[in-house]
This record gives sequence, structure tokens and C-alpha cells, in this order.
Amino acid sequence: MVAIIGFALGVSQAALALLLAPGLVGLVRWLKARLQNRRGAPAWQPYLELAKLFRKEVVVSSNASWVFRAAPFIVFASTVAVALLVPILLVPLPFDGVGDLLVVVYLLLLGTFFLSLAGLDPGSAFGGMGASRAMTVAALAEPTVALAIFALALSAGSTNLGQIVARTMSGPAAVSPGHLLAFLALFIVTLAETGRLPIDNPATHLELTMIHEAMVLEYSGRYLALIEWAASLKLLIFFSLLSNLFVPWGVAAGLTAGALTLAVASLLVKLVILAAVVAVLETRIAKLRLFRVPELLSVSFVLALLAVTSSFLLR
Amino acid sequence: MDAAFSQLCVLGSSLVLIFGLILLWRRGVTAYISAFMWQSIVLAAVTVVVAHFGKVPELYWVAVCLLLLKGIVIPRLLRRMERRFSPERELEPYVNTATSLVVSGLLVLFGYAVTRPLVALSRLPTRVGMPLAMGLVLVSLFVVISRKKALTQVVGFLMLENGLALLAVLGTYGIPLIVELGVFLDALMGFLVMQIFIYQIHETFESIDVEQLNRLRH
Amino acid sequence: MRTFALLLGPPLLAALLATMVRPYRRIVGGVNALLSLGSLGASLALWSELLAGRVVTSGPGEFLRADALSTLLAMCVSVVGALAAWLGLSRDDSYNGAQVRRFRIFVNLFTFTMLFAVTSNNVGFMWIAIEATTITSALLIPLQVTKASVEASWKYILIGSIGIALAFGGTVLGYFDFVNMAGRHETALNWTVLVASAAHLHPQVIQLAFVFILVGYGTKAGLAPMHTWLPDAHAEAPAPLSAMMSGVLLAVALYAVVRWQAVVNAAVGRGFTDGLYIALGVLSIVIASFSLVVQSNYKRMLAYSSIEHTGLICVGLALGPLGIFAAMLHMLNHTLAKSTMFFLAGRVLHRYGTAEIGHVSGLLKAMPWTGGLFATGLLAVIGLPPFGLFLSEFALIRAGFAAGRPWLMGLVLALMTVAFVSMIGHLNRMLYGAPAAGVSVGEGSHWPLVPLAACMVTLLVFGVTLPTPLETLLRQIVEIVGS
Amino acid sequence: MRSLFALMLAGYALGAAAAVLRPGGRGGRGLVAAGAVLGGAAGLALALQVLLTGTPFVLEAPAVLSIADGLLFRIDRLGALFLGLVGFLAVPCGLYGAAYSEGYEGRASLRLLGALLNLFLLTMSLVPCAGNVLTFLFMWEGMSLTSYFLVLTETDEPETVLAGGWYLAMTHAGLALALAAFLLMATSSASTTFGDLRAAAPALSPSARNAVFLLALLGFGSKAGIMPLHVWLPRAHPAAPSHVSALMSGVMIKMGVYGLLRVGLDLLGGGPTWWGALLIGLGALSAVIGVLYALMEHDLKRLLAYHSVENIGIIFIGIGAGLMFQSFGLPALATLGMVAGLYHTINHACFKGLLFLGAGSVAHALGTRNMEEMGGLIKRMPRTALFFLVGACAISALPPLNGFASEWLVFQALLGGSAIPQPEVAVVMPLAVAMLALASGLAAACFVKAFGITFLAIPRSARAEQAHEAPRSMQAGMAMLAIACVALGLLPFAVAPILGSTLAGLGRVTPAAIELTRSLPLQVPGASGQMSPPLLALGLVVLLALLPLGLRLLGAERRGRVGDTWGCGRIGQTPRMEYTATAFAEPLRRVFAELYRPTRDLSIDFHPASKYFVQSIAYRSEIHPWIERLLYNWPLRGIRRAAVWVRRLQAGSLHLYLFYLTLAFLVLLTMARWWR
Repeated sequence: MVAIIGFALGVSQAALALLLAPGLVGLVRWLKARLQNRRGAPAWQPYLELAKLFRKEVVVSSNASWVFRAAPFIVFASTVAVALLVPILLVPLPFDGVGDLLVVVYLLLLGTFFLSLAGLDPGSAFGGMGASRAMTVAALAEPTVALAIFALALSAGSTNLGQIVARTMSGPAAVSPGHLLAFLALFIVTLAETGRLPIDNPATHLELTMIHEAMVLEYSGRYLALIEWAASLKLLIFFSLLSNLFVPWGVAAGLTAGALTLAVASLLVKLVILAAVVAVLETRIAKLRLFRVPELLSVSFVLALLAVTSSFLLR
Repeated sequence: MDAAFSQLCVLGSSLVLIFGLILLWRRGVTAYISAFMWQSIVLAAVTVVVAHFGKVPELYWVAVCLLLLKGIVIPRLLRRMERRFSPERELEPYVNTATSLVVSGLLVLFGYAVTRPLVALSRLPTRVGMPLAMGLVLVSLFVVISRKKALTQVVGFLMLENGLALLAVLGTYGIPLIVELGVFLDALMGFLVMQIFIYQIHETFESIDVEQLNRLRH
Repeated sequence: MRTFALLLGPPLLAALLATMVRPYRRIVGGVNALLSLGSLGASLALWSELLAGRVVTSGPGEFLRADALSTLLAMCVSVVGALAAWLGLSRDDSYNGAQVRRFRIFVNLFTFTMLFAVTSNNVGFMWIAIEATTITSALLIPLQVTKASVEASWKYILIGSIGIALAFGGTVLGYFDFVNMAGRHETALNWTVLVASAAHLHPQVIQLAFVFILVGYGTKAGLAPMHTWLPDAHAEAPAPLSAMMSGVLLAVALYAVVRWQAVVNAAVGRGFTDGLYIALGVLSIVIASFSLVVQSNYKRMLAYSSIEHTGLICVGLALGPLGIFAAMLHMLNHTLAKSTMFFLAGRVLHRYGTAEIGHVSGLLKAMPWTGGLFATGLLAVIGLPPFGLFLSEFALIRAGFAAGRPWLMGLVLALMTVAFVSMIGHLNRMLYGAPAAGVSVGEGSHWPLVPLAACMVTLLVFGVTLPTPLETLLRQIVEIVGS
Repeated sequence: MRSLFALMLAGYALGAAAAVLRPGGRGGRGLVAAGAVLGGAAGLALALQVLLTGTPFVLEAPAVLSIADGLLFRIDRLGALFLGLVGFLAVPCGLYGAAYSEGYEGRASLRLLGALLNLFLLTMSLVPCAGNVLTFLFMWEGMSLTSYFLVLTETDEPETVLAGGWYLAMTHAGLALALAAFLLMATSSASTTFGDLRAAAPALSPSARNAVFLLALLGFGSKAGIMPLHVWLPRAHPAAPSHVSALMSGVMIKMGVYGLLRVGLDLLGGGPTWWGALLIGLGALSAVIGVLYALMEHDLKRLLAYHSVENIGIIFIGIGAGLMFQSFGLPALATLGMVAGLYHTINHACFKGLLFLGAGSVAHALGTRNMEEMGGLIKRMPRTALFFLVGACAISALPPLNGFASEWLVFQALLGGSAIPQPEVAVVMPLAVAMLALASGLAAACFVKAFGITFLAIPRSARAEQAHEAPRSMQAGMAMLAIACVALGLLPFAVAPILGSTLAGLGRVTPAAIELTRSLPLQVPGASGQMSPPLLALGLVVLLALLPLGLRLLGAERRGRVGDTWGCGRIGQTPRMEYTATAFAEPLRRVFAELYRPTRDLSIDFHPASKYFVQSIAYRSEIHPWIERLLYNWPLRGIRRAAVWVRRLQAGSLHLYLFYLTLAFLVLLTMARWWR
């Protein structure tokens, strides 16, 4: 009986995340527009785009194979699976036993893997360029993510998401300098993985600069909708990971209605704050040249390494 | 009686060594052959002395063989070969005469040092001559190394055999007769084969200078 | 007495027959081959006698004696002798009748002298026989008079004779040591007498004698630094002769050294001989392995490989009873493998006309069976399973580790690997690729390959198991030498 | 058990005999394959029986190899695991070989290929069964020799012969080192059986134990292909026929891991901490540098060979972590590390075998291994493409498949490093985690390139256009391995306890430490993580099924049509517009430029009229692994220089030779005279 309630709560948490995701992307765009003194499209504009795309017909390249058609479904499914695993609202997760932080990271890598293949399939130069650059960035970000997980697991005693959140919530002592360094490292990785500004410009269609956009250039109709939605969900997941793993206050410990509403409220507040930070960041700095990106990622790697050593020494 | 016996032996073996050293001093091939002939004759004489005083009747046969084989037959064959390749006098050997004499002196001293335990162990009166025999062995080795002509190398080798024969006679009053005869047979066969090869070298290389034989390397 | 007659008689008879038949006829070769089987049978008889525990001796003063060591060597000599007789020079091998006749005479004399050397109990006669081997084999090297063969023969005869003369010096000193201890009498030079009275010999003199012996017979065995004649002689000699020389003459010379080792060990203990063996053995392996790296002539490559294996056997002899067991087994395996290799090299030389590795290519395509056997033989020589040399090398190195010399064994393993790598490189250059221009493809006559393949099969059998009669023979040898 | 052993021998013998007697025709090749499959299956059955019942199988033949304790086969659980691995891979490869060897029809090498394949499988199966040193080394060298001749089946290309030469040289050096290690241990033991060696090991002095371990590491590491000793692997594996490369990469290099485990863990019973640290260091180095060089390859089979180096590195990290934890007395984590290493050994055998077979069918269809001439094969070889994709996902450690399961275990083992008391030693673990993560990320990038360039988009050459699907038996072989990859990915909780049991009794590792719960989630005590692959896979499948339903519910548009690829408005798409393998790897080449040190030469010849007009530009850039130049060239040059110096000794002058003789004589005389 309890399992079924837990299962239902887990699924509803994922559904909530799915619903909020396009709005989050819309919010970031709206904030950037306001910062650039533009009126900007309303925050719910992405919902309209998705609805429009779902009604459009699909044009598929003649060179493409079944990989091209299957990729959107795989990307979307893996991102939703991650949403099920990540503690967005409540801590005693029903699916805690199914996967830990490592599984989350590698599920996201599964999504990037198939998206890159889909980029290569139509045989256009842009898709190939996007795939190559996306995989390069993903590969270089892996060590940072692994070390950040190591730092968190060190203090929490396990890589299990629920345990990490519970450990950080259990008291101020748990928040060590290692956490701060790990947070910064993961923040840089978030910008890299979700294709935000210093690494990739989400708003541009300039062939030479886009990474994520280049891979999905060939998609249209419902496939493109699925991929856009998955991308926005990925952004939301990373934001919730950042907030809950490092600033978990407000995450519902029990299943009472009051705790749940508090959790939703704290989630919204945290998302808005993070969206604001990203929007300010994107208006302040310009896009890095592709071959400078590894330096940024090595900065994040060093931060993660310091996080691990500090948590080692202060244990 | 023993004193005279050992005196004669020392005289004989020193004469044998001196003839060896003459080889190093002189340059011409004819001198080499005559030095070798006389050396064999003196060696035969020493063998007769040891046979007489040591009362070992077989040694007389050995002395006769020595005299016949190394005193007469081999020198005649060597002279025939020498007349055939006479125009080639022994050119400058690897080591000039002065250094080769010094080196052979050192070798004789080394021979002395090495054979001291032999002399100490032996109770035979002829033991005093053994270091000289060892000296001759080492000197003849040096001769074979430093001489350029095949003919002279053969003479050096024959001198080496003389040295060892002397060592055998002085040390043990001669090894058992059958073995001694076998040794002579081998010595003769060995010399004949070397003679055949020298003729072959002369045919193919038009000279018997061993320095030309350096085509096979590595 | 009968077995010795059957052992020593056939080569003499064959030589006599060859001399009498003035214009050479093929029947001489046939008879020679049949007679060689006689001496092979005799050595097997000696072996069975030994298994029954009886050491056969005969002749006045027991001057002929066949104990375990002699029987093993007699086996090797008669096997290789039989191979040489069966596969001897045929007239179309660019040799004329007179040359083949001369070859038949002296090869049989060569076999006779070696058999006599290994079965004579008298150390003096052993010396005479080994000197005679030098003389009889020297005459055969310049069978075809070329600048190279004349040069090789002169170097062989001169270095060999000087070496043997020093060995005679050693024999004299040994006899001198015995005479001072027990006075002169007829059987003083018998090995059995020397070993029995070895304890009373004067250590200083017997050590000097052993130095003479080791340098003397070491020259004949191709031990460094007296090995210099070996590559020239084996590369220039006709194939059957170089097979006999590389295969078994080196073993006979080592046999003589081992005889005297038994005497010296009984007199002064193992320390002295072990030191000398390891010094010269390692020097031989070093020189041979590094000479193999840049070798460009496959007959010289096989010659240097013989030097390497002789060095390895020497090191083995210095590693205690287990080492002697392994060294003797290695000697037997090496004899089989190396003689087969030289016969095959002879066939390749006959077909390609050149001994340069660079000019021989596509051997597998040109002569598939000979090429295949050549490759298998070379893999056996460099010590790969399933051939016998792998087992004997394993036992040898195990003896080395058991004797407490890990660093020495490490060095030997490293040098063997250098030799292995370079010979594999040379083999690959010869086997693969297209056959050189102007080389007729297709195997010549197949029947000579049959005995060689038989040798390879015996080597395979020794590689998989160690037949008990051979094991008892080797155990007896260890008792003789190691006591 | 004895009958199964006999059946295994009979199977391989049948295959070899069939190859020699009737090589040609479908029947002959079928028989050869049948022999291999029968032998493999029997070996697998025997291994499973020993693994499950735990009773070791002993077979004695004292007459054979009687020079050192005769022929002794003693299969304990560790040996059975590797024997099972050989059998497990022999079945698909044998099946695959039946059709693949059709390309050798009519050539003399077909007879050789069939016979040697079965001999190779036989000797490789007997290596883990060996009970004493001589049997082990006999089978070991037999395995190397047969695989050397298999590498040399196509001897008309000179670089194959060179590759064979390198391969045999390295394996023989490895054998010499292993021989030294065993015999160094055998000095104090009565006989050379593993039992006696194990008994005599505690008596060894610490320096001797370290020497034995280092020799074993070098000897077996060269066979495994660990970083500094890996140079033969990318040369030899691609040269062999594909099903042989699959066997070599899948199983033969694991014999190096088996040897190291047998000597390091079983006979020596573990050692000081630096052993584990050295293994982890070498493993991490191999993982990263192996995958980096794989990225730059555009010969499909060389790419896979370099990946074997990477995966061997991961296995060494697992085993190194196990050894290190054992030295600190943490049996639970030690077992976890070892189990992670062994599990990755099995997984690597599966997916590497699958990938090599896939590459083989591509090479079989196209006749070339150069990826730049491939492309669009998914439309012409759909099933091969699917199998290759499964292999690619497995090797890139993507979740539901087996690569992820074992890599997850390795991560958990390394994360257990926090339990190590000394911080300065424990810092090795996070570094290894970082290197491992970088390696797996790069592996994912490399296999996107490998799969994308080979199978997707437009064919780049005429050969790629006329490619035909691989014959049925080759597909069957690949299908078997693909199913194995998926199964091993979903059922780690079934496999891990068996692996844990193999470690029972080896060294001081107690089996009880790893009671992997039989429940769905893989919960390892002492470690910090928990995951359940079957539930994960179930979740993904359910989501994938729900999506099309959801779309229909939302009333999404169903219609779709086929159009041209978007090219900023230009008409027509030619293969030259596609991304090539080199282009795909170009960003990473630029990022890791100092490691690659690519050579660049640019030659521009200008138009005679003026400097500003160019007639032609030629640009060539190559990557030569400088590790090889650094580590291998100077010893080879040194040996060559020494050889030339030694050669001068034989200078041809008779006087010089006589001088050597006399010098030796005089020196020995002085030594004898004054020696005490």
C-alpha cells in the first residue's frame, strides 16, 4: 500500500517537473529580454511553441535511418527517467533503490550519445560538427561530475541521492567548504551540459557557434517538440540537483500535505533564483571560443579536486 | 750422477729455448727452418739423455722418431716449400724485433711464475727444465700471432709442439709409448695438411701472406 | 668387444671402400648409408647394455670403455653420421666425382675419429682422436676451392691445431700430476684410474691442467673467445660436414672437457670449474646473441646459434647435478635440431645459390616442405614449445634458480630473448614475400626430407615427454660427472 | 567432470583434424566450426560445474613433461572462471568463423587457419587449467605461438609480418619474465606445483616477494597489454582474421589478468600497499591514453584494439583497488574491487568480441578497414549495425547494458577509498575516479564516431554502396554476444556472487564479505551505492512504450514526409559534405595536442605568376605514439649499437683471433695460478 502511494508520488513529482520545465526556459528568456531592455516573449511562450510543433508534420531526411527516428524517444525517456530518480520535491524517494547519482549521470550521457548519433545520421556538416563538439564537451565534463559525486559521497557516506540530501539537511555541520567548491564545479558543468551561454549559445542559429542546436537542426514536428521538451527538462533537473544537493532546506521529509506544499513553494523559489542567476550571467559574458572551453572545464575540474581533498582532510 | 743428469737436461732445454728466440731475432724464412731443425735435434738429444739416465728404454724409440721426423723430413719439406715461394721474404712482421724480444722475455718470466708449483711438486731430477719448456710454449704462441707469412706460422706451430714434447719428456720421462707414437702420427698428418693448404693459398691468393685472408668477417 | 667392432668398424670399412672405388660410383654412397646403420645399431646396443647396468669395456688395458656419457655421445655421433651418410653429397650438387669420393672418404674417417674419441677410456687416445677429427674435417672444408673456403679452412686448421696442442699440454700436466703421486705405469692415462686417484692429485697442478684442457678443447667446442673460426668454417663447409661439425663435433669437444671436469671436481671440488664455465659460457652467449642481431648470412646465423647453445650448456654444467642433467639433455636436443637445420640450409643454398638472408625471400612459396621444416626447425632451435629445447632450457634455468644464481639466470634469459627476437626477424624475412627472381618454384626430390622430418618428430617427442630409458641414462651421467 | 574435459579436448581435436583433412567447401568449414563450438561448449560446461559445485577438477599425467613434475591440470574456481570465458567466446567465434573463412577459400592458409584456430582455443583453454609451472608455461607459449601464426595468415603485406615479429618478440619477453617470476618462487619449494609454491610463499623474503610480483606484472602485463607494454596489441590484433582478433582481444589478453591474479593474489597472497597503487596507476594511465589513441584511429580494428588497452586499464584499476584494500585489511572492499575487475573482464570479453565480429563482417563485406571509406551501412547491413550499436553502447558504459554494471562496481570500489586511514594514500582513489570518468567519457565520444561514421549517413565509397549483409552464421555469432551483453547488464546480482565465490580462499580475502543480496538491487556492503539495473531497464522500456501513446493522446500530427537534408538552401548532398572520422576527432586532437604531438607538414606551391595565387596545397598530419619512441627505440638502438660493436670482434684477421685465444689462455692461467 505504502509502495503504491510512494510510486504515485514519484510519478506525480516527475509530471510536475515536466510541466514546469518549458516555463523555466521561458522565464530565463524573459528575464534576459528584460535585462536587455526588450519586452521579450511571455514566460509561457515555450508551451505555445511545443503545442504548435506537436501539430506540425514531420520532415525526415532521405539519408536518415531508424536511429534518427528513435533518438528523440530515447532522449526524452532517459531524461524523464532521471526526473523520476532525482529528489525534486521529497526525500524518501520511492525509486531510491533503482539508481544513484552515478546512474543519473550516465543516463544523461545515454541521452547525449543518441542525440549525437542522430546529429550524424542525416549526413549534414552541421549535424556532424554539433555531434563532435557535444561529445567533446560531455567527455571533458565527465571527470568533474565524477569528482563532485566523490566529494558528496565522501561526506554523505553513499552516492544515494536520498541519503545525500538527508545528510545535508541533518544540520549545518554537514555543509563543509567542500560543498561550496563542489557546487561551483557542478554549476559550470550545468552550463556546459545544458548548453548555456559561455559554452554554447541556445538562442543562435549561427552554424559555426551552435552545439546543441546543430544536432537538432534536422528535426521538425513532434520529434523537435520532444527534444526541446527533454532539453528544458534537463535544465530543470540540473537546477533542482544544484539546489537540493547543496541547499536542501524545504524538501519534504514526510508525506503530509503541509510539507508537500512547502516543498513545491521552496522549489519554485529556488528555480526562480537560479533562473535569475543564469539570466544575469548570460547577459554579462560572451560565448567562449570552442577551444577555450576545455580551460573552463579544467577550472571546474580543479574546483572539484579541491572539494574532494578538502573534504578528505577535514573528515 | 743425478747432478750431471739434471745439468745436461737444463743445458739441453735452454738450448731449445734459445733456438726459439733466434726465430724472433732473424727475419729470413731459411733462418726459421734451420733454427727449427737444430731445435729438434737438441730435443732428440735431451730425450736420449733422459732415456739413458732415467733408464727408460722406450724413450730411445721416441728420440729416433723425433730425429727422423722433425729433424730431417719436415725441414726438407719446409725447404722445398720455401724455394717455391722464395721471392716473398718475411716482410715487416706485426711487431718489430726489439719489442718482440722484450715480449718473449716477459712471456718466459710468466712461464717461470706459472710452473713454479710444478717444479715444487716434482721429485724427478729433470724438473728444473720444465719452466723453460713452458716458456718455449708461450714464445711459440707469440711467434704464431706476430708473423704474417703462413709458412712462418707453421714453423711457430711446430715449435709449440716441440715445447710440449719437451715438457712431457722432462716432466714425466715421456708419456706411454703407444700414445707417443699416436702423437707423432698426428703431428705428421697435421703438418701435411697444413702443407696442402699453403699450396692452395698460394694458388688462390698468389701469395702466402695471411693478411689477405680477411674476407670472411662479421 | 663385438659391440665396439660393430660401432667403430663400419665407418672404417666405408672409408676403405670409398678409397678403393677409383672412379666414384653411386654404390659407394648406398653401402656407406647401410654401414652407418650398423654403428647406429651398435650404439643402441651399448645403451641397452647400460640400462641393464653393465658398462662395456674391451681391448688391452681397457682402453675402450662405454659408460653413460660415452653412450649418449656415441648415439649423437652415429645418428648425425647416419644422416650425413644418407643425405651425403650427390653428384648433381655441383660437385664432381673426385670431390664426392674425397667427401665420402673423409666424412667416414671423421665419424670414426669422433666415435673413437668418445669411447676411448685412455685420455691420451681421446686427445689423438680429437686431433684427428680436426685433420679429417679440415680437408673437407675446401671441397670447392674458393677464396672464402680456403681462408676458412686455413683459419680452422691453424686455430684448431694450436688449441689441440694446448689440450695436449693439459693431458701431459694431468699425467705429470698422476706420475708424481703414483709413479709411471701403462694404464696411468685411463680416465677411470685418474678419477679414482683424483683425491690425491695436487690441487694447484690439476687446476693448471684444467685451464690448458678448457682452452684447448674449448677452442674445438667453439667457446668464446676461441670461437672465431666457427662461423667461417660452418658457413663455408659443405652442408653435411657443417651439420656434423655444428651438431656433434662441438658436443664431442665438450665431452672431453666434461671428462676432465669429473677429474678436477673429484680433486678440488666444484668451485673452480663452475667459475670458469660460467665466465666462458656467459661470454659465449653474449657474443653469439649480439652477433645474431645484425647477421645477414643464414649459415653464419646458425653457426652463431651453435655458439650460443654451447655457452648455455657450459653454464648448465656449472649449476650442480640438476644443471648437468639439463645440460646433457640440451646437448642431445641441440644436436638433433642443429644438424637438421644445416642440412635444410644446404638445400636452400643449393636452390637459391646465395646464403644472404636479404636475397632469400618467399621460401615458403618456392620450397613449401623445406621452408616449412626450416621454419619448424628454427622455432625449435630458439626454444619454443612443443620441442625439446624448450624443456631442457626450462630445466636448466630452474637448476640455475635452485643453485641460487637468480641474477645469472636473469642475464641468460635476457640474452636468449635478444637472440630469439633477431632470429625470428631473419626467419620472417626469408619465409614470406614473393620468391626471389630466377628461383624455380617447387620441391626438388622429397625423399631426403624424410629423415630430417623424422629428426623433427623425435625432437617433438622429447619436447612432450622424457622417455624413461633416456632419463636413466642422464641420471647415470649426472652420477659420473657430479660425484 | 572428466568426461566434459575429454569432450573439450575431443571437440578441438576434431576441429583441427577436419581443417587439415578437408579444409575446403562449406562442409569442411562447417566441421571446423563445429569442432570449435563443441570444444567451447564442453569447456563452458566444465567451468560452470566447477564454479557452482566448488570442487576442483584434477587430472594428472606424470609421464608427459616429466622433467618438472609432469603434466598437471587442477581447475579451481578462479581457473574455471577463465576457462568458462574461453568456452563462452569460442562458441560464437567458431560459428562466425565458418562463414568468415569463406574469404580464404582455395588458399593454403585456409587449412592453416582452421587447424590453428582450434589449437589456439585448446591451448588457451588449458592455460587456466594448468596446475604446475611447466604445464602453465607450456600451454602459455603454445597459445602465443598459435596466435602468432594466426596473425600471419595474410603474409603478403609486409607490415603484417612486422606486426607478427613485434608480437612474438613481446610475448616471448613476457614468457621469460613470467618464467623468472615462477622459478624465483620455486627456489625454496619442493616441487613446481602451484600448491607447493603457495606453501613456500610465506618463506620468501620481502625483497624476493616484491621481485616476483614485479616480474609477474611485467610478464603478464605485456600479454594483457597494459600501457607501457601495449605496443604489440594495436599492431597484431587488426592483422589477424576478425574472429581471431575477437578471441585475442576478448579472452587471450585476459590470460594476462589471470596470471597476475594467480601469482599476485593466490600464490603470494597479496602484498604491501604499493602493489595496489602501482596497478591502479598503470590502469588509469592505460585507460586514458588507450582511449585517446583510439580516438585518433580511422582503421576500425586498430581503434578496437586500442580500446582493449583502455578496458584492460579499467580491469587493472579494479584489481589494484582490491589489492590495496586487502593490504589495509578491508576484506569487504577488497572483494568488491576484485569482483569489479573480474566482472569487467567478462563484460569486456562479450562486448569487445561483439565489436570485433561486427568490424569483421564490415571488413568482410567491404574488403577494407578504413572508416573514411565507409558510411550508410545501416541501410545495407541493418542487423550488423544493430549488433554493433549494442556493443558500442555497452563499451561506452551506457546504463542498461553490461559495461555500465561493471564500471559502476569499479566506481563504487574506488569510492570505498574513503575508508583508507592514510589520506596521502587515499588521494590515489579520487585521481583514479577522475581518470576513469574521463576515459569513459572519451570512450563514448569514440564510439559515437565509430558507429556514426561507419554506419550512418551516406556511403563514402563505391565499395560501401555495394555492401551486403553478413551471412547468417556470422549474424548468429554476433546475436549470441549481443544477448549476452544485455543479459549480463540486467543480472549483476546473479553474476557478482559467483565472482565473489571464485575469490574464496585466495590470499586473505574472505568470501563472506561479499554476500550480495539476491534481491533486485545490487547492494554491496561496505560500499556506498545501490542500483537495480532490471528496474532501470524496465522503467526505460515502459517510458519508451508510453511515449507514442502519449503523442497520439495529445493528438500530435501523424503525417511525415521525406525531404533533402538541410544545407542552407543548396540543392543536392554529396558524401564529401559529410563529417569524416578525422574531422569528428579534430576538437579532441586540438585539446590533447601536447599528448599527441601531431606532426604537420604543409607544402604550398604558388602559381609561377604571383605569390598570391596558389597552384596546389598539400597538408599531411600524422600522430606517431611518442611513448613507443621514448620507451622502445633507445633500447633497440642500444642493442643494435652493441651488436655492431660485437660484430667488429669477428674482424677477419687470423692474427687477431689467435691473439684472443692467447689472451684468454694467459688470463685463465693467472687466474688458476693465483686463485684462492
